[in-house]
Amino acid sequence: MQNIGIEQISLAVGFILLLIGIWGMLSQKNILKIIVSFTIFETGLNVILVVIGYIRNKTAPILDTTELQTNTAEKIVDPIPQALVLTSIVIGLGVTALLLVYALKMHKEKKSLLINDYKDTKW
Amino acid sequence: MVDPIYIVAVLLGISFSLGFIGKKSENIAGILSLLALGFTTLVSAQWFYNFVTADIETYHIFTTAFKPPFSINLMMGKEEALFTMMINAIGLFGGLYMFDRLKAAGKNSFIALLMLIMGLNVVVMTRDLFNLFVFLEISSIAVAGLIVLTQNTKSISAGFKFMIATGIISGLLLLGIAFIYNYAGSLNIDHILTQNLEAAKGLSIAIFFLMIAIVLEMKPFPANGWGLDVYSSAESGVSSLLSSAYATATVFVLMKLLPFAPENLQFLIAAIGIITFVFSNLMGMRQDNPNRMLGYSSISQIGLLAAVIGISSVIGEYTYFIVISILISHFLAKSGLFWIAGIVKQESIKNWSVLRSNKLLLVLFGVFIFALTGLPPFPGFFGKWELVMHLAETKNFIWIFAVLIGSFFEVVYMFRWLGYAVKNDIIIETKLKAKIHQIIPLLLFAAAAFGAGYYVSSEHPYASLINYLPLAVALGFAFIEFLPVFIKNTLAIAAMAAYFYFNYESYNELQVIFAAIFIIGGILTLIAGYAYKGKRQGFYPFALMMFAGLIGLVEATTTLEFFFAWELMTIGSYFLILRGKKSIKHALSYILFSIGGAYLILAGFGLAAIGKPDISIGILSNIELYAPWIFGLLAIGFMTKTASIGLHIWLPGAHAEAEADVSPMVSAILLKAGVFGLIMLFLAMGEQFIGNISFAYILSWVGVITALMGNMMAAFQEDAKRLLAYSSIGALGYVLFGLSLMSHLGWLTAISFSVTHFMFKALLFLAIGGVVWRLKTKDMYKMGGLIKKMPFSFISVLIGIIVLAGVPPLTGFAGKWLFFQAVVEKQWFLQGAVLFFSGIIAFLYCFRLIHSIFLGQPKDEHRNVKEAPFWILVPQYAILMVIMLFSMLPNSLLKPIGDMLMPYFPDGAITWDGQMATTALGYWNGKTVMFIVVGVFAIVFGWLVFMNRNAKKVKQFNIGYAAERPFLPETTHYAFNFFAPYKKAIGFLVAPGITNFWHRVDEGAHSVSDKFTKIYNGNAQSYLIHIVAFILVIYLISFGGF
Amino acid sequence: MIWIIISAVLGVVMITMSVVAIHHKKITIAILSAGGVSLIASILYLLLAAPDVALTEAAIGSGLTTFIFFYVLNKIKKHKHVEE
Amino acid sequence: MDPLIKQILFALLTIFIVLNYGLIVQGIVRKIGARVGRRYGIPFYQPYIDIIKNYSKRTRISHGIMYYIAPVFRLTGGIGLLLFIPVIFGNNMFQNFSFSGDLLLILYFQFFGVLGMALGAAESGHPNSAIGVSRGLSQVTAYELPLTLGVLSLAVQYNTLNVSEIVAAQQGGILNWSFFTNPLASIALLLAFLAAMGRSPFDVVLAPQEIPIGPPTEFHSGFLGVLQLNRAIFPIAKLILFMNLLFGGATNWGELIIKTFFIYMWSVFVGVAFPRFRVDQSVRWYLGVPLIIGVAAVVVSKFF
Amino acid sequence: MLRNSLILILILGLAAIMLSIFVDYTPKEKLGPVAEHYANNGKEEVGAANLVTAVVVTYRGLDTLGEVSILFLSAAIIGFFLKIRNEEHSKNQIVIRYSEILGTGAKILVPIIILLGAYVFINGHLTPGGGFQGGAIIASAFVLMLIALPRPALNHRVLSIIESFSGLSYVIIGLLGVFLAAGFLDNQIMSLGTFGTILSAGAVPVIYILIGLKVGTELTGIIGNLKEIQNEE
Repeated sequence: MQNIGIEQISLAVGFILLLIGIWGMLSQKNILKIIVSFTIFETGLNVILVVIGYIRNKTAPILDTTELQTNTAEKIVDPIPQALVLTSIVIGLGVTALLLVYALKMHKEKKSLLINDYKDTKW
Repeated sequence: MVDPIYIVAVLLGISFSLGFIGKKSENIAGILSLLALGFTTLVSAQWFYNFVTADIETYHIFTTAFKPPFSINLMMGKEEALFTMMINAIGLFGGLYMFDRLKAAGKNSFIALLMLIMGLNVVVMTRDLFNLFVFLEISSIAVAGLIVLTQNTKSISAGFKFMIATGIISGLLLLGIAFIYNYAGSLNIDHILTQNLEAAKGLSIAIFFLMIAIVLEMKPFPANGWGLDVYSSAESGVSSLLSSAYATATVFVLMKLLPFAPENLQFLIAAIGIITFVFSNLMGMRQDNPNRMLGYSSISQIGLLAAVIGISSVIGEYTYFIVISILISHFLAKSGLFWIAGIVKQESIKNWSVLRSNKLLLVLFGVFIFALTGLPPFPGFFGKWELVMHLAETKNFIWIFAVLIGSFFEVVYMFRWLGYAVKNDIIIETKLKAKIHQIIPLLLFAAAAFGAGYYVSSEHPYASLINYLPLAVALGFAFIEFLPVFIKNTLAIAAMAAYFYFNYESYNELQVIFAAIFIIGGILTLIAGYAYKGKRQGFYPFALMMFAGLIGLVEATTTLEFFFAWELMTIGSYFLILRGKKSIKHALSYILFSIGGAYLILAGFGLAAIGKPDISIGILSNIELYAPWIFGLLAIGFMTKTASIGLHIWLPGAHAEAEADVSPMVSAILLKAGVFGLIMLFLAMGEQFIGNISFAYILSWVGVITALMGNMMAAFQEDAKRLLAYSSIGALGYVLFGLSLMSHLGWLTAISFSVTHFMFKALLFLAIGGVVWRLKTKDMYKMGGLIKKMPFSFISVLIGIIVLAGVPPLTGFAGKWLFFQAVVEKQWFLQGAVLFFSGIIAFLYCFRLIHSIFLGQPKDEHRNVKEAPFWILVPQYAILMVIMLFSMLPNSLLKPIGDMLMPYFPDGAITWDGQMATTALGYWNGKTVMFIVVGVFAIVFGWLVFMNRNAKKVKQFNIGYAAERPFLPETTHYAFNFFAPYKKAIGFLVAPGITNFWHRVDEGAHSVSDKFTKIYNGNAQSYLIHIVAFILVIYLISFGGF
Repeated sequence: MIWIIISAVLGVVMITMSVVAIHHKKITIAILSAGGVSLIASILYLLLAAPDVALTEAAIGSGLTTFIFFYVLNKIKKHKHVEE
Repeated sequence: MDPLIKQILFALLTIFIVLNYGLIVQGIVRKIGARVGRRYGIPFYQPYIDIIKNYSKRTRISHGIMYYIAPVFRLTGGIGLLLFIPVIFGNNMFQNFSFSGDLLLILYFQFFGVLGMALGAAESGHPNSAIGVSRGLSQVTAYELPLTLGVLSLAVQYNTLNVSEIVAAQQGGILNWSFFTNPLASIALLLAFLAAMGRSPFDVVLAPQEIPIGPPTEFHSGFLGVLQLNRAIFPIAKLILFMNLLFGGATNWGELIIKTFFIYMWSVFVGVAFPRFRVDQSVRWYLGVPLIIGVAAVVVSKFF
Repeated sequence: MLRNSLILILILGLAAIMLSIFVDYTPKEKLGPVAEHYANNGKEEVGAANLVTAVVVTYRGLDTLGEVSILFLSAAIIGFFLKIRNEEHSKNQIVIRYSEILGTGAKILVPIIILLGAYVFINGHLTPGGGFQGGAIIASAFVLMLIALPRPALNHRVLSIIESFSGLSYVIIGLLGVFLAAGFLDNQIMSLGTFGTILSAGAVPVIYILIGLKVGTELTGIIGNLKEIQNEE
């Protein structure tokens, strides 16, 4: 138990969210639900990314106090994954928005949100 | 040189500035975008040029003030320069091609295009993992946007499938990158690779996710339904971007990231690639929609590249060469084909006959198909060659098989498509018009395909030896297509004559003999071409290409040259055959058998080169490993061209449906290419054994059965040209048998018979071609009594069949006589008897040919036919004179051949005493036989004339007909099913078992193809399941458990 | 220790909400739950010493994304409405 | 005397002897046939009468050039064949022109006349001619197979294709004949010989009853005369060939006449005893038993 | 049902893989080599108090440029995706009732929220937040406007000019780095200033302002496009 910390829990949560997201994408028939699942998948990913940067008992990488400005490397968590997550979130927004517009357009075409109705191209 | 960062900056800057432009100014937006792409293309082209010519050092682009790994850096090396050049070029020309479509969609669509190209540029150049992820994401979003350039249910749902699939894939990619960072503490590729990381399970899984995501981006079978749907439903221009630009970048990424993967994962990737290659091509066979078919083809090509990259550790330094040459072919050809598909706009390839209304597009289409299928002189040819050579060198034989079978499937559907375009009889009454901005990219890419072929071959140590002159002449004829036949024909004859004149002295005897058959024979048949009126477009370039290939075979000093020439000949002849009536099916089976055979030859050459320092033809005579295999592969390969039994089904249709002067070309001349190959093979490798049985012995039976079956089938044909075609099969069986005797006499027979066969078959095909020319029918029972209308043709046919049947005193008997001397000497009596039997059967069809056409009662509708065209008769009589010469003086033909054979087979030669030929067993004097026969004939004839001096000629109809007058010529001319009793007796022997066999193979392949395509059920979720299942399966294979 | 418990609770809530998001029949509830997952994730980020990420997730992940969802949903419903 | 001219004169002599012998044998055989059928039959010199009658006919019509020269082909084939076969063993002059080719030349030269005849018949424009040709060619292919196998077997046995040498090897006693030394080949050859002679049961080609005499239907007068000359020479040439191959040849004309007559009788007896085959039947028959015997002959002579 | 069990098996398989990663994961004790460099030298090299910002804008500036491009691209695609067919549909307007109170509230709130957003991105190099967060906040102000006001005066032209301007400026600043400083996107084209003040970290605040403007206008554009198509039917 000594080693269990917030990072393991968060990592587990991240993985579980990831899996739930994939589960939803694979099993839900409603296109909007699939997109919802996709956002959950993304959230899970982001959580995992942040966890990777986390180091126990260290502060955020913002050097707003002079105390932090010396020997910084021993006092802060890793800023790089955070930067990556930032990017990832924004990308997620772009993709989600586009997916939603796709859903909208698909609904316009067939008046259906069921993914099974969109099998015009196959084989 | 311009810093490559400007590629990124300019593309981004321009796309950002498009917002300044008002709504109505799409033209300006478009032109700006194209200018930007033009600039970037120039930049990367400049780098590439400098890398090639000046051998400069790799250039590193650092962002910000810090060196990697602390900041993102890009790299511009030779590979990067080439890949970005390709990507920028497709961006530029694809944009130009789609200009009006993009314009109609608004300026934002230009943004998507620019972003796509920008993203891919960075993907190629970057050395940072996360940066790679971001720009890959940009590119895939841009593709998702471009997909809906045409908005319909199909494209929108396909775009959705694409987005959701790439969403999961890039999520997993990010997961992999995240954990790689976790273990390595860095995102810089080079930095990570230089660290000695501890082997941790988590790290290997992370690397697995990284690699598998890249592999998934390449759309591996079966997790690629989403990609296929995009290909089949997006705008053609967009599909071309996806196939050429996007896929090119992913190939590069795989190359870049490969060092991450452990050895077993690399092989796994290669296995995935090759499976994708085979299965996508297999499934491509059942496609009817051109775009979807191209999609399958794209996926397969990328799979092949993935395979090559995956086994790069095995192939070694040549990986780059192979990848580049295959990729460039794919890149240029696939873009071109997609673009053409976008102009044609037909949902079914059967309707592509509409392409005929635009000759330029048709030509371009052909060029791209050839480039795609890896035929010379395009770069893919050299790539495939090198690939097979290296796979053989490293003894990966299953891989060779997979590569070749996959390529073969591709050939099947590509050439079916080409056939439909050139010949299908569905008439669509629209004139295809391509806009100038669509034509320019097509023209440039087609030209680039040739240029790339030249470039790639110049990079190759052996390919640079290839003599391109004949090919260049042939292609040159494509530019003078507007001239009338007369001029072009004269030029062609002059070119060939000049080539022979200037080169024949450098040939050895064997080469001279075959060069003479090929070139002098070619000139003779070309003379008949004067009979054609107009321009005869599309004939001369291909005819000359075929002859270029044939002469290339004779001149080849390396196996590569030989194979190059072989393929060239195949292409040329394919088009000649395709020119015929109803040729579509036959041309397809011809090209399939030819290419199948060519692949066997390729594999054989590959095996032969194992452990050899070079690839000269001479290595065949010095084989230690796999000799029987090599022999078998090459022999079967050559036998597809000689149409030996089992591999013959392409021939009758192909030869019969061809034009009057093409039939003799393909039948009398082209088949000899296979003979030449076999001779070369036998000379180099001698006798080979499987177990205790000699290959030669097996081939002797193949030859004998071919002769028997060919002749027997000929006897039952109603179609005159088909009859001759089957007869050619039979004749080549004789040649094969003669060669397999492996003795002086056997070879003398085979080679002299090759010459004789050329003469009589050219004679007969020309004569019958002339008849068909006038009568417009090939069915013999519809002819009859033409001797009075076409006496000159009749004489040709008469002499032709006497030679064919081998009746003394004409030169055909020389062949028969030699055969049996050789058979008795070798003591292969059973074969000899069957051969004799089949020789007798030749009488059946010979008689039928002359009887049904020229003798008997003339038909009413042929009252007014004229003699065959003068120019078709000219070569016939030239040949006739040679036949008479050889008949009188057989040693003028046989002696040189015998002398030529002395070094190889010193024993058992013929001794000549004047015209008296003597062997250990028998003797024959052609001259005295001739004199005796002519003498007796003259006396008897004189006697008859004397007795019947007052004979009176009557009308044909005036016959004693059981006291009745015959009613109609039709009922009086006994010609249909002429050998009915014979058929009743032994017709069962010629039941179309082999044809049925191949039909079943064909159907089988297609139904398997059909089964597999069913996994692509169109449901986005099923595709996701495929992806996840794919990942799991590969994971389990790679890790052997969880 | 307290942080462990808090994070565990947050995690459980997130997982529950995400299951709800996927399995609830009403799409609005699903969207809201997904937004909720995002929102709680941003709290988790704070715990993980990532205020920047937390801010971003809150503003973009739970805010704007949810909003766009509703916009589209609204639009789709209107389609249906027009249909009927 | 110039040896060539001498040779030609002897060749003419050979032809003359064979022609007369052939005509007489023809007459005799027909007489025998009639007697077996309990008819009176023709006089043995009837063939001479026929030929003279044909040449003296007044009406002579031609159907075209091939028609005109077909009999020439036919007779050239017959005479040529005769000239290429060594007739009397040991006599240089009656070797005729056999120096110009071996057994293979002889086998193939048979077809010269056949082909020419077929062409002429075809040009006559009579359907019966064409039918006859169709049947004839079909049957030829069938019996050639055992024939070839037999010949090959002999070639193995004597290791030569030179007819004279084959005959030479059979000298010195009746048991040296191939007929006894190589019985299988002999049977194959003799069976093939039946059809080669064109007699019943293999006479459907001419089929005298149904289709007026097959290929030569339209030939008459002088044309038919030439054909009849050939009909006298050609069978005898074949007989001589078989005699040479199987029965030790002949050292003088008397021996030749006796031997060939008996060989001829073989086909006559079979012909009288068996009814006619249809073409498909005869083809199948030849591809049955005779073929097997032929194969056996080759195998035996090759391996034993 | 078969399908669902298949999916379950797949998910369990994936879960097993994830579990392997999870088991292998050991919490970090110290920073990795690159991060350590940033921590120790970030202050001197970039001059931004917020190290995340330093990484986002400078060290990994190219990523951020890509990120901006993604949003831009999405907005552009949504733009032409939604508009292409608009002309085909009849423009039957559906009148939506708007609340008067909400409208008034919004009118007051919007400027404040915009100010907040501006604050967030201007101080991006000092405090948590930055261009993206600020941009998102600005966008939410416009969202509020869109919901609350019947005919919001959203001028697409102005939006797109701002967007283009900020994007182009970003690229130009990046290129200035090539000319004036050490490389593309180098922030030292301007002096690093005093650490911890607004005018520090060289070009970082400028870039973040541009990003903020750009993200804000892009997100607004996306929503505006969605809104427009709504209005037209």
